[in-house]
Amino acid sequence: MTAVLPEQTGVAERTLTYAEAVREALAQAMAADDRVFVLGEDVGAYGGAFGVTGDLVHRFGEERVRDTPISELGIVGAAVGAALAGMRPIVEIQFSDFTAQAMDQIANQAAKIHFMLGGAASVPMVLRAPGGSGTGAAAQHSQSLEAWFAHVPGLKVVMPATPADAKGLLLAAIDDPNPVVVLEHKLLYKQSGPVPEAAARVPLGEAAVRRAGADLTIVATGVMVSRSLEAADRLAAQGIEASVLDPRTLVPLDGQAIVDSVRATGRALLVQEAPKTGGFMAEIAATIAESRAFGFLRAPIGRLCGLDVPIPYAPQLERAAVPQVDDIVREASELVRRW
Amino acid sequence: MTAVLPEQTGVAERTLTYAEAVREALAQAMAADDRVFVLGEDVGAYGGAFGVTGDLVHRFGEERVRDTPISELGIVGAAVGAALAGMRPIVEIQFSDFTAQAMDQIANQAAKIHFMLGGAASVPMVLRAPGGSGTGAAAQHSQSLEAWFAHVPGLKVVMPATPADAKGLLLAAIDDPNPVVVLEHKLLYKQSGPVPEAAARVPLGEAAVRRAGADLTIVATGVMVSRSLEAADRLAAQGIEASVLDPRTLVPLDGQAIVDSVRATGRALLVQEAPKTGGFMAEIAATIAESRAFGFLRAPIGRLCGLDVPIPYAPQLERAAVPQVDDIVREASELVRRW
Amino acid sequence: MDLTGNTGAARQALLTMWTIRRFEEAVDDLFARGLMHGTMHLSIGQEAVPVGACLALADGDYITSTHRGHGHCIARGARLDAMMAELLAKETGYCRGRGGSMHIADVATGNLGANGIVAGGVPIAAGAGLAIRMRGGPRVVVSFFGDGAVNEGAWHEGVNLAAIWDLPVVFVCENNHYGMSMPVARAFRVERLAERAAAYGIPGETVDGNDPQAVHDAVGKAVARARSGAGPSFVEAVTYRWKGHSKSDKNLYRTREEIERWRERDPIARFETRCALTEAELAEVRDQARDRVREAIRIANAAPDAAADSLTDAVYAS
Amino acid sequence: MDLTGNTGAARQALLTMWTIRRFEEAVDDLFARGLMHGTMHLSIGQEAVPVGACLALADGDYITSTHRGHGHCIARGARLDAMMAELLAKETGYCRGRGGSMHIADVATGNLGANGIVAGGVPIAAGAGLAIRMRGGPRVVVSFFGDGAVNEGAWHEGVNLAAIWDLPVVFVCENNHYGMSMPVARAFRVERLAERAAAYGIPGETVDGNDPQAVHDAVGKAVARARSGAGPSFVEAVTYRWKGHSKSDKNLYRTREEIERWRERDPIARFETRCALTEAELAEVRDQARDRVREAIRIANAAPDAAADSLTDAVYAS
Ligand SMILES: Cc1ncc(C[n+]2csc(CCOP(=O)(O)OP(=O)(O)O)c2C)c(N)n1
Ligand SMILES: Cc1ncc(C[n+]2csc(CCOP(=O)(O)OP(=O)(O)O)c2C)c(N)n1
Ligand SMILES: [Mg+2]
Ligand SMILES: [Mg+2]
Repeated sequence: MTAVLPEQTGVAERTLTYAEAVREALAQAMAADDRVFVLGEDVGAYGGAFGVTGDLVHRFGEERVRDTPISELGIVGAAVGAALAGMRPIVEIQFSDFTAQAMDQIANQAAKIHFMLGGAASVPMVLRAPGGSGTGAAAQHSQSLEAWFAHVPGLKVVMPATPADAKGLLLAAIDDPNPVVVLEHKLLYKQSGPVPEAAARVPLGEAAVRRAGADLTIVATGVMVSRSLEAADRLAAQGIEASVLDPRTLVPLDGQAIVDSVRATGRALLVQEAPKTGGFMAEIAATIAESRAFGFLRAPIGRLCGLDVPIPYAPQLERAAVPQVDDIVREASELVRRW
Repeated sequence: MTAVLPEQTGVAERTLTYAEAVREALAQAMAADDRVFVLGEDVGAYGGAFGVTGDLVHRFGEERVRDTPISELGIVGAAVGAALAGMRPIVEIQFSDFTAQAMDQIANQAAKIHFMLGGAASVPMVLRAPGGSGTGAAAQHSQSLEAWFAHVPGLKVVMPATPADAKGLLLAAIDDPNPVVVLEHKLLYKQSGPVPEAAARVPLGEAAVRRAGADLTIVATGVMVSRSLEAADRLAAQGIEASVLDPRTLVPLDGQAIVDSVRATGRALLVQEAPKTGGFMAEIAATIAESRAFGFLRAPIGRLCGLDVPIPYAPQLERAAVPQVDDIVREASELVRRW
Repeated sequence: MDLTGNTGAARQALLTMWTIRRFEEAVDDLFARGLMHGTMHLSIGQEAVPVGACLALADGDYITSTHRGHGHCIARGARLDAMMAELLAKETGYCRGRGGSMHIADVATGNLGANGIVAGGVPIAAGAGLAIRMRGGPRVVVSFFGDGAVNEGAWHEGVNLAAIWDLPVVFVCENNHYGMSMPVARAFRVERLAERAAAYGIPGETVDGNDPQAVHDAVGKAVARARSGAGPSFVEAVTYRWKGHSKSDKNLYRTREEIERWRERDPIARFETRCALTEAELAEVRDQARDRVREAIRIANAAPDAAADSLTDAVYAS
Repeated sequence: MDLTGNTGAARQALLTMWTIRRFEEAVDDLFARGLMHGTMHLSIGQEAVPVGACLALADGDYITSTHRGHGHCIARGARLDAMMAELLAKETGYCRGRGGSMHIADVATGNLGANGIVAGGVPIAAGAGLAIRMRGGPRVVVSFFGDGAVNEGAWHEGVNLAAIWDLPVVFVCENNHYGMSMPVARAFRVERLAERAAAYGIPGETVDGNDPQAVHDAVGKAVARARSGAGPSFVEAVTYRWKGHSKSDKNLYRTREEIERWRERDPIARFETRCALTEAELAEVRDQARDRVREAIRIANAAPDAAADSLTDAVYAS
């Protein structure tokens, strides 16, 4: 387990937004390797639905920053074929909700080909897609679908929560010889943070301890990481010290880091934006409950998740549908005080 | 929680196979309600890829037992539209793996329309699809995808494990005003059991205690129910008495029944065929770990699941990829002896 | 129906076009002033298509709509106040504030819903057509979608189902030249999207989508065909969207001149010069549209916000 | 290339057709005797399509194949023993026993894989074509699929991508009249599936799929076009499957007479009567095919079973 905190990396950094960090990773990967290219709807002149690809088409041309028709299944399939034939495609799906259109190529093709062919071929590709609510885009444009992908053997699944990770994890995903699904978060695109100038990789499979504390372990993903950190500050004011752990990659999962932390604190609060039932935090709860940490648990394992509802349009309803900082503070302090 | 054991129902029964039980439910529902119809690939003259629809086309005609082209997304979409316009469609997808093709209509349309439209419309439809391995059909024809559907608010998810439930749960699913995904199991189609003659519903959301025992609770779904019962018999010979609990519906889940049982036995072994990571048994583990049963747990919560691999073709590999009776016996006795 | 010569029809067509225009201008303004949230896809410049098409429909007919669906909803006869309330996230909105612009629907007028998924409504329309066929009776479905939708697998599958089963569906393509930033010329290797109809063995026709009469004639013919049991048709209405695709659009993929050229072909202004209404009548229609939209805003603003208390209850029908 | 007149070519075409036939007869027999498991989709009766098509390809070209893929794999030059070993679930099989018939692939001969998903290979073929375009060079891709695949969204999207980007892909439809039990006449509202090519602005041609020369000529022309950079084509080869769709097929959807009529149009027997080989040469080719298949079975049977020990290691590439 590695805590990649800025002061530890010792490399030149600037402040970038999360979206800029993604763009920089794309640019550095394309500059370094001719096989790398980007394809997706409106990634060219438009610069991407969330502005992530920005000006890349002007720097790398229309062949390598390739606008596609609205055909998610075809686009992902084309990436699979291009990867099989020696390229390193990076697909952007405008909203992660539209991976539903491409699920066959993602889960039945990309994920399985290496195994089904007995190792004779591999599918080195990256699928980037923004998930999450908070923009008023309603039920078909706001889902957090990481649990779908994490349940498909053959895929790796990445959820960067900071600009530095958005860059470093994406570079690692591009290097990886397997299909990697990178789930970005819409609300994070405009958040800023220090990002190394160099094309430094953040290895897949290593959690980050974003904050250390002895009273409970908060495990959070995506936009819930920064909300949990904010909650942890408020909890500290109440005398509760929380560890905040960001798995960063769901597959491979750094279960060790989670189990170690929960063993030390005796309490776990698992925070995700996705609906509770069948979400990835269930997997983390199960991982803890079957682990060496079991005997050290002082409280039931708490889950604080999105409600089991489609994301509503109205802002007040949308907020109520997913955990907010207040909710995290409340659940965490109850967990500590009651047990 | 209801234990629907044959002797308790007190209604006329015969022995039918699981496939015949499904067919009988379809026939009774179509006979009772003009709005009910079946559509899918090869459901007509061919009788269904697994023979489930059999001779229904001769009884109800080609309009109501409707062969479709190979277009899963279109078929499910057509069911959504027909349901919105007053019909009660039942879609058969030949292998549950091909729900990947239709995921947009399942998850983004059918599941969400009632909510998105503020309740102004509903989508009463059933999607039947066989899952599971054991037939040598390899990675794209053997998946157990219940976790995907259970994570989509708006869907109900049913996994019948006996012929009686195959009929009774399907009838309840057809009655339901919501989209219901019924995941049948290929290996069960030819298994026989008592089935009521009447069109008796098995309500959604009630688990069945298939066996009662004081030493541990085995929770199992699909084909793992009968394997767990076989394992429980062998465990009994070793002096270990297992409860075997079949949730029957994942959404809505009878969490109460599970928690009550685990509270009584103090030990839980959760058995599923699907790959472990992100499978539905993680949700059940999390449900237990956050519940009133927590304080009664005498052992870590055990999960015995499919390996995190695509299903291989070779029979010995295929067997190794998912839990067998021996594995259940081994895990259960270890859980009881060690803790 | 003669929309230009018949003054009643002309008034109705014009009033509906103006209502759509004014409604969307109001939405644009509310959005710019931060009084509306989310994202909005405006159909300003495309009003002739929904108006011409929906005038060919009768009570009990269905439509499926798109992310750019305000026009369809209005043209089908929805209440403006309930629409505006929805966009303002009010409890009195058509979707109780749960759906917003991308899911707006007035089921009472047969609108099965806007759809945030490109081409998502196409197989749904086929299914509604199937229900009509199985129930019997003369009803039809009009499925609206954009040019971009025509490259989705859902479109292909939905159109084919309707074609092989002779379902009473009219597929109406609003070809506004772009799918977001992707020009039709780059996304297709055919000149006219209507050429794709032949692949499904159904009639295809391309018409001037800025002329409500042309749209009405083509859709009317297709509706008559569908009602008679002869199966689906494809009508391509060529038009243009004046505004950006959505709020994130910087218009980097098209020129000012192009937009200007199309503004000169304003479907409303052209219709006003062609139709049989007098200048006074025109002014009256314009005022009426303006007043209707103002009134809708007033009613919607006064309504209570959508209530968060019953969120989970609203997921399943019972 | 003249496949009938040129004795070398004739020998090659015939040997490959016989090899596919004998291979699949052997598979059918092993299956019936319980020595092979899973399910099998046999292409007996359709051998002229892969043979005619693959003779138009060169080293470095790719193919994507289908659930009915033994013929494609053999025609592209795969080793019979490694194929047979795969079907017998042996460690020496092409997929180490992990894939079986539906995922058989010989990557060395450019076969990117059979596919258990109808139309699954079509967008993959477009992607391989895109890789070729981006890398440069004269390589092409042939994508095989059945008539049933043509109604999948994946097919529509894959063909359109290849078309708009002028990718070097030849789409070869093995129209064997049925998608499982669904007759082409009920699944389509067009006479010939090649009519669909026009929807994507690419050439489409229908040929006799029981004549390797006809297939070869059409695919050869399309390959030349693709190599020249002019983009994709669609070739529909009309043929017939003699055996059931798979093992579960009771042939309830077609008549004995129909099957008999098509057996009389056996692509191999017809080719034998037409080609320039003598009766002695024909006999030699037949013996050779038989011997190759026997030898493959012998080698495969002797190989070790697929090993379950390294299952989880095999999921990810490293
Ligand atoms: C399946 C899917 N893919 C992508 C999007 C994002 N998106 C929304 S509208 C749009 C463009 C649609 O173009 P067109 O169908 O021509 O309709 P128009 O916006 O021009 O009215 C895109 C790409 C989406 N909503 N759904
Ligand atoms: C996406 C998908 N849907 C359905 C199936 C089940 N299935 C396998 S082969 C087949 C028929 C395919 O027909 P066609 O494409 O004509 O090929 P053929 O079998 O005739 O060679 C079907 C329905 C599948 N494998 N994949
Ligand atoms: Mg458009
Ligand atoms: Mg076929």
